[in-house]
Amino acid sequence: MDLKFTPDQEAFRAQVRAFIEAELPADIRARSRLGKRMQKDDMTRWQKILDRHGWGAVMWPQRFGGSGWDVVQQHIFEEERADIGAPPQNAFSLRMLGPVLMTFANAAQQEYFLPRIIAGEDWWCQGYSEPGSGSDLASLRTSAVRQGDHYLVNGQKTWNTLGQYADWIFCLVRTSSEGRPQQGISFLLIDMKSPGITVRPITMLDGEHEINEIWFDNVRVPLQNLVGEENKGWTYAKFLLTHERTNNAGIGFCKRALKKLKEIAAEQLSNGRPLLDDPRFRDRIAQVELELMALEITNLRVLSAVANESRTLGPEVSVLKIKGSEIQQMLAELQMQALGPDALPYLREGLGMDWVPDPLLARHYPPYAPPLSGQYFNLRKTTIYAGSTEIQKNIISQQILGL
Amino acid sequence: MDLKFTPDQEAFRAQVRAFIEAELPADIRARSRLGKRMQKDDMTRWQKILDRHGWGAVMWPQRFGGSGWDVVQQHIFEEERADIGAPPQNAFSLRMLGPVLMTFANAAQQEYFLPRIIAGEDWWCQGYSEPGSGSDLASLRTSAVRQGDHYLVNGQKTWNTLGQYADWIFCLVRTSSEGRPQQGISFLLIDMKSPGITVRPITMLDGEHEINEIWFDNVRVPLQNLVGEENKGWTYAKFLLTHERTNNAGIGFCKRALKKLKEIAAEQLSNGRPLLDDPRFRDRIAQVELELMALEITNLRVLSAVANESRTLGPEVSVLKIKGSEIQQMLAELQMQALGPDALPYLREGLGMDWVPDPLLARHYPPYAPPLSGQYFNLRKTTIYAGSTEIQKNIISQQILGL
Amino acid sequence: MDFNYSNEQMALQETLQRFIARDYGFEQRRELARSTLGFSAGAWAQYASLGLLSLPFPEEYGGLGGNGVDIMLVMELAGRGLLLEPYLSSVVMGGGLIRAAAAEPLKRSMLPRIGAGELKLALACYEAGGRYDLSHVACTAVYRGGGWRLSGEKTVVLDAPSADYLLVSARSSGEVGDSNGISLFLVAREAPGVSLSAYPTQSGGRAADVGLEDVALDANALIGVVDGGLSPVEWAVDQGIAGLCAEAVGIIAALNEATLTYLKTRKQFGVPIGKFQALQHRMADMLIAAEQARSMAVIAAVAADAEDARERRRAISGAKAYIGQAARLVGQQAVQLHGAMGVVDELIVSHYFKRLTMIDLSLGNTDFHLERFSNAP
Amino acid sequence: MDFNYSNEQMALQETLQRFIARDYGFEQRRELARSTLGFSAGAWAQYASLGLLSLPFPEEYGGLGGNGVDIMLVMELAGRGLLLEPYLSSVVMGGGLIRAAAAEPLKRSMLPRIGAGELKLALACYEAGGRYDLSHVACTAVYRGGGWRLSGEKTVVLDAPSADYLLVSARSSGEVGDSNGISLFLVAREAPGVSLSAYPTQSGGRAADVGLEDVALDANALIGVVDGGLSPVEWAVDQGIAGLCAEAVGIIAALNEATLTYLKTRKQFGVPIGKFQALQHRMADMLIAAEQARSMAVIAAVAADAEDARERRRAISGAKAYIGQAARLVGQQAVQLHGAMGVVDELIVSHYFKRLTMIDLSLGNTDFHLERFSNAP
Repeated sequence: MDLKFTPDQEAFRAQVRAFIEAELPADIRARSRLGKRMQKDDMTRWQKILDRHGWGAVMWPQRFGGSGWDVVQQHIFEEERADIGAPPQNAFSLRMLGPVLMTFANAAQQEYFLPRIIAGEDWWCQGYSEPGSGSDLASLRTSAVRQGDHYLVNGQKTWNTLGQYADWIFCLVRTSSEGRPQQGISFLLIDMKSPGITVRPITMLDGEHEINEIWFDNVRVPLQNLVGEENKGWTYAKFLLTHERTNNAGIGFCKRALKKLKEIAAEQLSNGRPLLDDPRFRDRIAQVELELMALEITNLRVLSAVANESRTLGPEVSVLKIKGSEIQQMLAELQMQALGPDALPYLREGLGMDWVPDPLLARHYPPYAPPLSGQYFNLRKTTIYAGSTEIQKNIISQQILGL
Repeated sequence: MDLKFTPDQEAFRAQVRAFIEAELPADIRARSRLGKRMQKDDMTRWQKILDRHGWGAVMWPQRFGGSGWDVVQQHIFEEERADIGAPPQNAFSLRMLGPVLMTFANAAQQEYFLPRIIAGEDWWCQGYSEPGSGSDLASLRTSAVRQGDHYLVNGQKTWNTLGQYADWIFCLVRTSSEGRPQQGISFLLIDMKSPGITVRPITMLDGEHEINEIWFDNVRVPLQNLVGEENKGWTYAKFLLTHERTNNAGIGFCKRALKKLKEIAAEQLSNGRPLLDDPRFRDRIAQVELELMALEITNLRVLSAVANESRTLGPEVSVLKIKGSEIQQMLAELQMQALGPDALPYLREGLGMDWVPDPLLARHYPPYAPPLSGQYFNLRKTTIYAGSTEIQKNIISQQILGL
Repeated sequence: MDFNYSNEQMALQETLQRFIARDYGFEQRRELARSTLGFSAGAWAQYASLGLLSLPFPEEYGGLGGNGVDIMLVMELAGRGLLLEPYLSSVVMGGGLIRAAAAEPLKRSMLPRIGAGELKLALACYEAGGRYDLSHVACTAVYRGGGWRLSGEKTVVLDAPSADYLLVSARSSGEVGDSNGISLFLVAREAPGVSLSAYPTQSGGRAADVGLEDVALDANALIGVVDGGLSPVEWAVDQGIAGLCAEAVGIIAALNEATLTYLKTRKQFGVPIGKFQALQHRMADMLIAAEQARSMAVIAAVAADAEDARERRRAISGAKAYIGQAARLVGQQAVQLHGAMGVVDELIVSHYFKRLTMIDLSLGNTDFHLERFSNAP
Repeated sequence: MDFNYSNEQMALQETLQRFIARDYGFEQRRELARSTLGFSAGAWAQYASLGLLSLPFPEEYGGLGGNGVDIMLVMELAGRGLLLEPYLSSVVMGGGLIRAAAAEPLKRSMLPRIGAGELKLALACYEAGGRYDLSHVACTAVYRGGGWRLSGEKTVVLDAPSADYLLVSARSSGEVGDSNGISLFLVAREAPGVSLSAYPTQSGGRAADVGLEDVALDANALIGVVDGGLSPVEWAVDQGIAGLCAEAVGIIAALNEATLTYLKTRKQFGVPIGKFQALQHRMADMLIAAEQARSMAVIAAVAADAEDARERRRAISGAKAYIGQAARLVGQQAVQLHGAMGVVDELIVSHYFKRLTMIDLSLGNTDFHLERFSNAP
């Protein structure tokens, strides 16, 4: 047992860091450092830069154009990316759809779609949840009816993240009402430019537009856009969910957020003294830092166990998802709390880079302040999406504890 | 709305306090102040003193020999009793059995048993739980079969508190196996001197003997010891449980324990300075003090609502029971934590008054120290007995929230 | 010992409840939050006609002589209705401060006009780097030529944009952080040298940073005694905190009702999600938190009228700290139990949650008041 | 980066597991706790023959050159088996201190005998009024006539009654609380002037207060350098803490297993209580706490071998504080979920719970280490 990275791994880290430092556009870095609004363009530009370097899909095997890195290398890359402030890659394309296509799609689909993802040509979004089907996903009702060489898709998806940017959407649709609800579900790839698709924005509690409702009105989808077998979609869906959760621990994101929290607490003054000197606030930071220290090791223990036993991730990812999402929330809450009264102003303009605050305000209201309260509000979603904490605990009690 | 006590109530408080100060035997007071082991004799002596003064049953109506005090008077008495360190009265006799007899028993039973309780002549214990019937009380199996002028009782009761001292036990027994389990239960009064009763002590986790198993082997119980109707015992049992919980808030006990906690924290030194000066420990005290401040008002709000609407207590006592038991546990835990390393020694002799510690030990190990760790262990029971916290939350969600 | 509202109080409660139900629906409230003013001038006029704006003032100033419990009653409904009007700033803190500390003529001229809704006040008592410390006053007040000159900056002054007058704490002697040497001044928002940088708040209200550049004031702009301004400001802020406690309790109750309804109506896996025991017990925890928080708000409301400042401070800080934690639990869990519906703008749940969060961060957060409570024996 | 045990480690693990299953059942353990000695002399001999008692010592002293992870492995099983033998005091802290700080001849004479089980040590490093502060040393050491004179008192010295030698921190210069001026001495428990007030502990072990009345020692009784005793004592205590962390993790795992079994077997309302979702989610929380605690124990075990003292201290304090809280959660909930069966002496559950509680209170409790962690950048 040894927690030290090998010299090779340390060299790899240096190489990754040097690359990101050199290649990450300054404007993107500044935006992410200050927690400003990220644009699709930021993520696409970065994806293309990574692609040019052969790092477009670090978690994919090489035969699909990935870097074929092991779990530790991926961990190191993620840590450095987050620490420097490079944007995350599109998880829907790379972490969710990618593994499904690599495992269940036919050669033609793999050859067409996978390279376009790595090249940043296609932006994918997810069509899973429906108004009546959240935790109980299998009850979904969006229908796909065969008609000659295509499916006719009708229904409504919701809680769709960043679909307003998407070129494609992967959808769970009902192709049969026979048997258990799980048995009639298929996995379809749908071009967002297809006639009959309407995207309606949903405003989140922080006032931002991040998620959408998507309506399908007689949308024609070619049969060859079916992944795997008809009515076997539930298997692919669950496979995808497990992969979705692998990175929900968000260690890299959290380590960066912890650093930022300490910087804020050192800069914010309480009664003229740094907030970081207040034992009460320092204890709160210490508590979340300890959770994070533990989770980083728990995460690596899980990943290395998976690697040793050369199996795919199991229900243990629920542990990572629960803790990781809680830690993200705690860090955002403490960042907001660190502002004290300065957490009250709501300055949407402040989410843009070009914002110039009133000098009166600017004297005590730092450039990192505007997003913090909104981020705390927004991150309440992390214990709800990708399988709520309650669902994760059901998974643990049934699949791990056997209750 | 007004939180001040009326002049009459303040006068009443002074009168109560003066009486207890004057009449409470010094040895009993010392024992309770230092948290030493209480004897049956202590409680009986105190009960007789109260009785001579006409205060033997402060929560009973006058027509049954009680003081007929209102809820605020009872609250004041309980507060002063606990603060000065008078022992609690036997709750099984006065809080549990008493109300059942007054409400459901016949005149003969009332005339015989109630005065003996007030006079401290009979010590009652409870025969409810069985090895297989804890939270699911209605599944109890101890049987009572009619045979001429008596019942023949067979079975086993457990988690019986202080039954080793008892003259009588009130028992739930099964007199019928027809219909729902609740329908075949009867409420019997059994003389502990009856042949066929065996009391087996159970050692608690603190090493003390407080609870027992009680075995009934063909015990003959006269028919006239049946309370109310045969097979109607479940109604009486639930009525009793509600009354049992009324005082589970234990406000008086907790206020005394909080005072003691602050005294200990002021006396214990950390790195040469009073522990009370450590902001971290003081915060912990503050948190439990706030819970207690709130619960005292919540308790009075419930009691006064009940008084206004002249009804009996409902499911809202579950709120008091949950919070009250948690606060008792927190206070005991902090008292133990305040000792630091001195919480480690296990000195049973120290639970007696006559114990003289080794001078080496005595120089840093105060007389109040020996019971504290054991008390923390022991009070884990408060969230388990009288309806566990989980059961209380079921009651709240079903009977208050309608879920 | 009495926990009942008087008949007058219950009548007031019903009137206000009717008003909110009729004129202050969620949609109207969202419109108001987006408007330039940020609240409803019409509602303000109605409050005046209902007597709310003169509720805490003595009869001789046209008031109703209400006490802390009356304010609790109003603020609890202000929470339930997410009312945006500057009641706390103008009536409870501002008007209260005039009543408690101002000279007789000023009281006679201002309190009736506040009560009539003709005049609004805001309390400017915090500064950069002081966080929640009321003695952290760097803004200077210099007596010159029979009048005062104020210079400095006050931060995040709640409801300043709509206020006619600001009550400003400034340092007339001593160092930043000293309890003595703070004086209190009445400053017209339009006065020369006063500049505002206004913005909305995260919970829909309005606030501003206030710049004071050599602002000239008459001698009678001084409220109370020279150098003795801190304790009246502390008193006023404590009145405000008691009000915030009641507001939070109103929101907590409303959130619990909304969540309970959602648990009973939202179906997953073929049953209402309220059938799942884990959620039932969570809801039970929220109910317990609500009951305990209500008890603390009562303690704060009664303590707000206390003579003894130490007693008042301790009880009110304790209430703010306790309710801050209860509000956090209920707010976060109400959102969680609503699932995705809890994090969207179109349901009131997220607005209640955001308001609870901002209440905690206003007039001293949980940590600040926990310390103030635990430091007081 | 590697989370696997070596083959040797797994072999050691299996041997110890077999020993506990065969020779250290719950009933035997209770008997031992009640015995005069308070542990099993036979077990101690077996540990010696298994090499456990020389595990952390270098080969040149007849040891196996084990590291922090080896100790973690042993202590985790010591927790699971609730072992009563003074392994931590004698081998990990005492022997470790001799190895780290003593002069060559002493090492050569003592370490093999400790490894052979012929010699037991106890660390006397706490005093009245100091709580967990290792620099709070009032006990005096005076150099006179070529030797040392020790006077003072050490409190709650774990495993002192069975120890042949005590390692005593005493003040050779400076004031109580100074980091400098503390020296470390090897004192025979039987030496003239040494008196013990012995007692059992709440978790079945043995401890004593130690009185030192003008105890005369040779010059070579000094361990390490004069006035420089604090850092080796801190090092030894940190080794002990890492061991306690592993012990706690072993108990947490065992408690979770016991509770899970109980949830599956105990029936109420006609079903196993493990069918109730509220209890399922509680059990899930306990599992998560166990996984996180295990990760912290790994961090502590690795940090125990760290060169840099600040790095070691921070990691080990963090682990103790985190595991203290995880142990509290799991201990209290294991008792709660066992209902009345959780609060009786006859089940192992309550003994696990009591041991976890005492682990928190040993060598610095959660608050003490949380502060030490949060004060270290």
